[in-house]
Amino acid sequence: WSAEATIAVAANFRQVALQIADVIEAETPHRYRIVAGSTGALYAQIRNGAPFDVFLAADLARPEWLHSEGATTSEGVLTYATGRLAMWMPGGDAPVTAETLLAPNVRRIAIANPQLAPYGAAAESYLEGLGLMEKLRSRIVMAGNVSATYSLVASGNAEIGLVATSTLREAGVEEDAFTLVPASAHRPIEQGAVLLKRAADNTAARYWFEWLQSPDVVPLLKAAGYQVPEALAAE
Amino acid sequence: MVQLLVDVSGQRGRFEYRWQVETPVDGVVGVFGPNGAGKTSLLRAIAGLDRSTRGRVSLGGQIWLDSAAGIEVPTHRRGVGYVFQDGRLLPHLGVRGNLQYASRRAPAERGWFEDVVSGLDLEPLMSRDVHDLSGGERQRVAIARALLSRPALLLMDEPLSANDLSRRRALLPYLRRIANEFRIPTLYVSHSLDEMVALTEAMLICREGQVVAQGPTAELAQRSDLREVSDIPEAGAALSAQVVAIDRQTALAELNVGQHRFSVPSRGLTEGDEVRLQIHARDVAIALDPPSRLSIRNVLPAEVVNIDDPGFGTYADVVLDIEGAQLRSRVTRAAIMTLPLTVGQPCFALVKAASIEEHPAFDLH
Amino acid sequence: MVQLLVDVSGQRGRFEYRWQVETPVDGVVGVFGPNGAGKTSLLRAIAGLDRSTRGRVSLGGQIWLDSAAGIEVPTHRRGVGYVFQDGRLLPHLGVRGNLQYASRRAPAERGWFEDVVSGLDLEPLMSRDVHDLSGGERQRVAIARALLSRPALLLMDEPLSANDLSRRRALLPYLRRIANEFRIPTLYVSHSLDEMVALTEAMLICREGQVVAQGPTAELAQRSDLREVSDIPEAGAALSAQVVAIDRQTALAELNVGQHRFSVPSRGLTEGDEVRLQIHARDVAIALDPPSRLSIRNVLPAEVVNIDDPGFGTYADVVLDIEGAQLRSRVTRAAIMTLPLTVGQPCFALVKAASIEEHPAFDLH
Amino acid sequence: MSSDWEAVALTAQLAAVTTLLLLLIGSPVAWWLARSKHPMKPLVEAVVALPLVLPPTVLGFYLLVFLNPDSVLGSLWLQLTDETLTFSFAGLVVASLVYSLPFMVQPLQTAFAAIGDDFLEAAATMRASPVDRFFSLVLPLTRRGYLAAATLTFAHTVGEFGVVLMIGGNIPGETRVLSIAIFEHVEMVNYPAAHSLSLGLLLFSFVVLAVVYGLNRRPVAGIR
Amino acid sequence: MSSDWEAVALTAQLAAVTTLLLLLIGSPVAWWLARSKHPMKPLVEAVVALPLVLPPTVLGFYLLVFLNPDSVLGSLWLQLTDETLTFSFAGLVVASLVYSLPFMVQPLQTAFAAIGDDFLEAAATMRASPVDRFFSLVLPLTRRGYLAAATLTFAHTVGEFGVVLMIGGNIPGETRVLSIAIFEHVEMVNYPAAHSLSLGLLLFSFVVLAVVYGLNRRPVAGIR
Ligand SMILES: Nc1ncnc2c1ncn2[C@@H]1O[C@H](COP(=O)(O)OP(=O)(O)OP(=O)(O)O)[C@@H](O)[C@H]1O
Ligand SMILES: Nc1ncnc2c1ncn2[C@@H]1O[C@H](COP(=O)(O)OP(=O)(O)OP(=O)(O)O)[C@@H](O)[C@H]1O
Ligand SMILES: [Mg+2]
Ligand SMILES: [Mg+2]
Repeated sequence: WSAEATIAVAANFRQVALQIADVIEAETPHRYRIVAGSTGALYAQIRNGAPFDVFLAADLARPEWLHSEGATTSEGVLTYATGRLAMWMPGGDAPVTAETLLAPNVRRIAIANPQLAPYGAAAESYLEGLGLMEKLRSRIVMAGNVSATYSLVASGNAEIGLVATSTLREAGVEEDAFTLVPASAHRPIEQGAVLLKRAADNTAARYWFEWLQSPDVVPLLKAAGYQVPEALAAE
Repeated sequence: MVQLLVDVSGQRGRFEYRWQVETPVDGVVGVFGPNGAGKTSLLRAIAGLDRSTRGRVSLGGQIWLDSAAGIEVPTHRRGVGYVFQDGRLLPHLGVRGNLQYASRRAPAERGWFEDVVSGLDLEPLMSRDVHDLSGGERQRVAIARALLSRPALLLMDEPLSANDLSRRRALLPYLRRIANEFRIPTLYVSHSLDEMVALTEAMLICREGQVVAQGPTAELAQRSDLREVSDIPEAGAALSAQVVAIDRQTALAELNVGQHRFSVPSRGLTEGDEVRLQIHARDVAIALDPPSRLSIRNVLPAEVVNIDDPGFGTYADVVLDIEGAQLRSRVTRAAIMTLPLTVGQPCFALVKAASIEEHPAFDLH
Repeated sequence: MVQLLVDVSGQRGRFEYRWQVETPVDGVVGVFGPNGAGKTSLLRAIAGLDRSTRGRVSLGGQIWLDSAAGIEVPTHRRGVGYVFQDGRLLPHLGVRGNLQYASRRAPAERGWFEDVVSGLDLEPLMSRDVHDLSGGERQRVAIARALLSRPALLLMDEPLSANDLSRRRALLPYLRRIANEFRIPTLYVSHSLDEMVALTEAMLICREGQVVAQGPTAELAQRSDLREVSDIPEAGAALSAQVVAIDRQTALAELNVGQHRFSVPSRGLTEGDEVRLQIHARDVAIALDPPSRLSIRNVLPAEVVNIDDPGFGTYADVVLDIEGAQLRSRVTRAAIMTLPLTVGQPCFALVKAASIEEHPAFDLH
Repeated sequence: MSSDWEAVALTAQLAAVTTLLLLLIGSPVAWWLARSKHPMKPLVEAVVALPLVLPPTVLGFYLLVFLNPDSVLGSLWLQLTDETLTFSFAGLVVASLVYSLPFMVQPLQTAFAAIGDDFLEAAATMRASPVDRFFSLVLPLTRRGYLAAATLTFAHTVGEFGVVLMIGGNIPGETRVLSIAIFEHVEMVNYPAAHSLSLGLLLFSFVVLAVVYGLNRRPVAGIR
Repeated sequence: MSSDWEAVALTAQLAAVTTLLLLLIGSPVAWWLARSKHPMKPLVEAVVALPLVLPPTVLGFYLLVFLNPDSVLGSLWLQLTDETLTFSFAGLVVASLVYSLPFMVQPLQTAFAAIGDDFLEAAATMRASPVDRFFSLVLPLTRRGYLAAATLTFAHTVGEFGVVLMIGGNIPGETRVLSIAIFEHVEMVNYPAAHSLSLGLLLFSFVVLAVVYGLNRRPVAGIR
């Protein structure tokens, strides 16, 4: 019953997807191709007949649209991971706080584009919740996605970044160099997955989709800096 | 002998032309006319380089253009060779490359390449870049290139204008031999009457986009009404002659022109040679008494058959009959009055040996 | 009167030159020599167009090149006008544009533009595209352009080669007037001895990258040892003369050359004019008896001072003394033997009127 | 890293195929544009330049729409080859052709326009047919223009990734080209890998370009 | 939508400034490349072409590193203007200059190389200095090349967004250019907005290009 499947994955989750593929390929004869891209691009490609079997998006909206457009199987949208926002200030000694954002030596604050990236929307909601958005507007620079946000800070062009924890982990940034933003203080960054219609009879795709809901995925998510979905966390 | 027929009209900018030519092209046909008369335009129309040309052009049985029948053979299939007034050597090829460009696309003929190269003295230039040539050298390469394409019709636009006199003298007989021996019908544009007489049997005279006269060179060179049109500096005669004797010591050759004896330099001549004599009217003087002890060699009894006196200006032309052949003499009107000269008067024509130019068939080897 | 000094060497490809010229440039200086002699290269070296040239070039007090002192004035600051052998009209400008390109960058002079345009017959061409010109028209525009830049030194490379004879005859006196009246020192390259004699006072003769002779045109045209070098077709004499009388009816002018009388066509001449006479050796015949009733007008008593007999070939040159002035006559060696001619012998020189060419100052208006 | 090598090979292949095809397509287009006096010419010129002004991802998006299996072109391709045009190497080539067209056409047009009729006429009088003239005269005289056009096209195809990413879908071994691989390394904040791959690409390109230009140093005689 | 208009204005400004500056910078570079026989020439040519081969985002990433406030250039700029070079219009211009350089230089070089020494020499004998010759002779003769170069540069600057996205920080009215705006609409699956903006851009570009090419139709006399 071996099969092959192509997994379309939001760029920020590519690393984890590769790890998952390694695990599954080791224990089953299934084979996987990981195709990474921006969620918007992958969505457009799927609508135009891309040969993808599973779609792991960076948000819930796009999978839900696909579902309502009838492009998915009856399983519907699965929230497979929840992102964690972090404030990162390289070389800053104390944990970064709301005050740090206002410090005069902070010229630029990098966030992801709220229109494009859930992390951006989360960062915006966090700053608005603090009531700082207006004060900081002139300091804020926006990057196209989470990794570009990281780049702005890493290259010294922004002093502080509101970035994805997963990116910081991937880059191997020391744990004490950044501060996690409490999940309650920002809009949740829920990432949805769907099984696409063309994969209805693809055992490898189904296996992958089910594996995402098994406890085996938990350590991988945690290590990568994601919050485990409620359904799994409860177990 | 092929027949060239041109009956076309068209225009280039404000210049309008209407060419009507029908002539056998046996050897070289001259194209003569003042600057801006349209000589270049005529050649272009024949070559098919001017797309606006309408009418008919044919060479021998080959129809090149027949606008009424919708026939228009493109230039590259007409097989015309063209020596452009402005050279146009291909800049990315050297001298050898330019020559090979032509010869590779032409029907093969053994030894032809070497013949042309040596005939035009091009050996020392073969490995040159075309940009490094002097003006005269460039023209010679252009001529060679056109010859090497072994055309059905050769069009030459002032091909010798940048060459010095001695070179021109050497090249003229060569071109003549090419045209005769290889039977390449040729149209030859030049501003030099000497070149015309030396090279051509027939001539077209152009003015303002039209052919205003056409006929044997010898005849046209006589017609004084064409002088102004054609910018022929002075009329004269072009006569055929035969070498009857050679005097080695004085390097003179005795020629028969009809019944008459002429002596000319013997260089390159051998007994029996057919040559052409060019006698400018200005090189013929007239004496009423038989001259004695004079350096002028050729003194011939003659009769005045016509006096071409314009009635004003310095000169008049006197047409002399020498036992049937005609010779023109340009003298001052003052001389006609004081000698005096009248029609029917017997006299002596004095033709300076040095002013007889012979053009024997030139041997390449 | 400015002094032109050229003492340079250099090379173009395998062609090496070593020019040494030191001459006053009063009016027009001719540059004569066979194809490939380096005439164009000389002009380029003077204009500063050849960056490899080393040595010294100066005009009057102006030093243009002094490699030893590290001086090299770039072309655009030398103020040289150049008529290129290949025209080089700027393709993006029309005829008027080309002329204005030159005149706008030149020191202003009222009426100069109009003078040049009408002097070269350019009015009908003014609004033309340079690509639409005939070969001769293009050359005239190139000449005008060079004149309009009002250069300190004018360099002309075969400027009339594509022009027909009547045009050439009209332009020569014009160019002469330009050089004389506007005092533009000029170097003039040509293959035509007629042009040289008509236009130049002095001449440089080039061969293989060197100036092999330099001096007054009249003198150089006499030297038979230069004939082969210079490709001067035949030597002759260039004499200065003055108009003493005009006969309206016969349209002849009486000239004084030293003590002698010559009659020449009167066209364009007025009493008192200074003119230059060109007498080709081949147009001078010799009689031992005084000729009677002959159409040749100019018969002068003379004495044989030298016989330039090469000992072979058809011709020899006889140098005649006519009361101090020297004239050459080219006759057959046969004639020298049969007359016979010897040094010291009294005789008569016969100069055909028609072969005397006069070039009066030409009036532009 | 082996997948990076795959990407390198794929990129080289894509750029080479695209450049070759565009040489064939672009030459006649540029020739027509350089020589024609047709009233439609400016419009055609504008159309040829248009792919330049759209952001690559957007261009990619529209190509995606026009080439998908339900589109005219896409379905035709599907019938012919039994493969979709999008998400395949063939699709990448089509997309590259579109977005690199101006880089081929513009320099060629400039070069063609600089050749006077004079030499073409001279060649015609030596029996050279139009095709012959093109290869024996136009091509050598526009060598410099062809070099510029091919370089720009090749390099632009190597460097472009917005379009390719969109229409190719980043499928390893099939449509995952070098630029995407580097982009991914940057995305995954794997900077060392991105650096070394970029440096490799730069060095390689530099050497290739320098060699190409070096070979071209011998000036075309007379066309200095 | 007003922010889209802002983006349009900004884009036009950026493209215009970049094209103008590159005309100034590119002309002497291209001239030197076309005329020089210096042994280093092929290397310089290769360097000029390099920005082409890097994917824009990667190029943007490196520019980010080279222009940051601690870098030589970035800190100099900060001292002079009290603004950071990145995230500013000036930074966008610098980046655009780098990535559009080859589009300016290559067509110009081709055009310059086609001008023979003959006409330059003729102009020099009419007292035209080198600068004068450039403006009175070279410029008109290479009009077609300048047109190609300016079009490619302008269009490429309008279309590029990878670099701009990276280095600009997407600040409305300062660095949020049109390409980013369209990109955003596509990403947000706001297709109608993306379509209308793209269509507007296309139509506008088409009209501008057609007019430019139309004006250029009068052939340069003799350079056909
Ligand atoms: N493309 C053109 N557009 C407009 N006028 C032209 C064009 N080509 C030639 N002419 C004009 O047509 C006339 C004839 O030109 P053509 O070149 O045929 O003369 P030509 O007899 O060869 O003169 P030349 O002896 O000076 O070479 C000239 O007045 C010329 O200016
Ligand atoms: N750039 C060059 N490289 C190599 N050789 C050259 C170069 N330019 C000229 N020559 C050669 O130098 C010699 C002199 O050339 P130049 O053009 O000065 O002769 P010229 O006296 O003007 O001849 P013409 O009367 O034919 O115009 C010729 O043999 C020519 O082939
Ligand atoms: Mg002509
Ligand atoms: Mg010369």
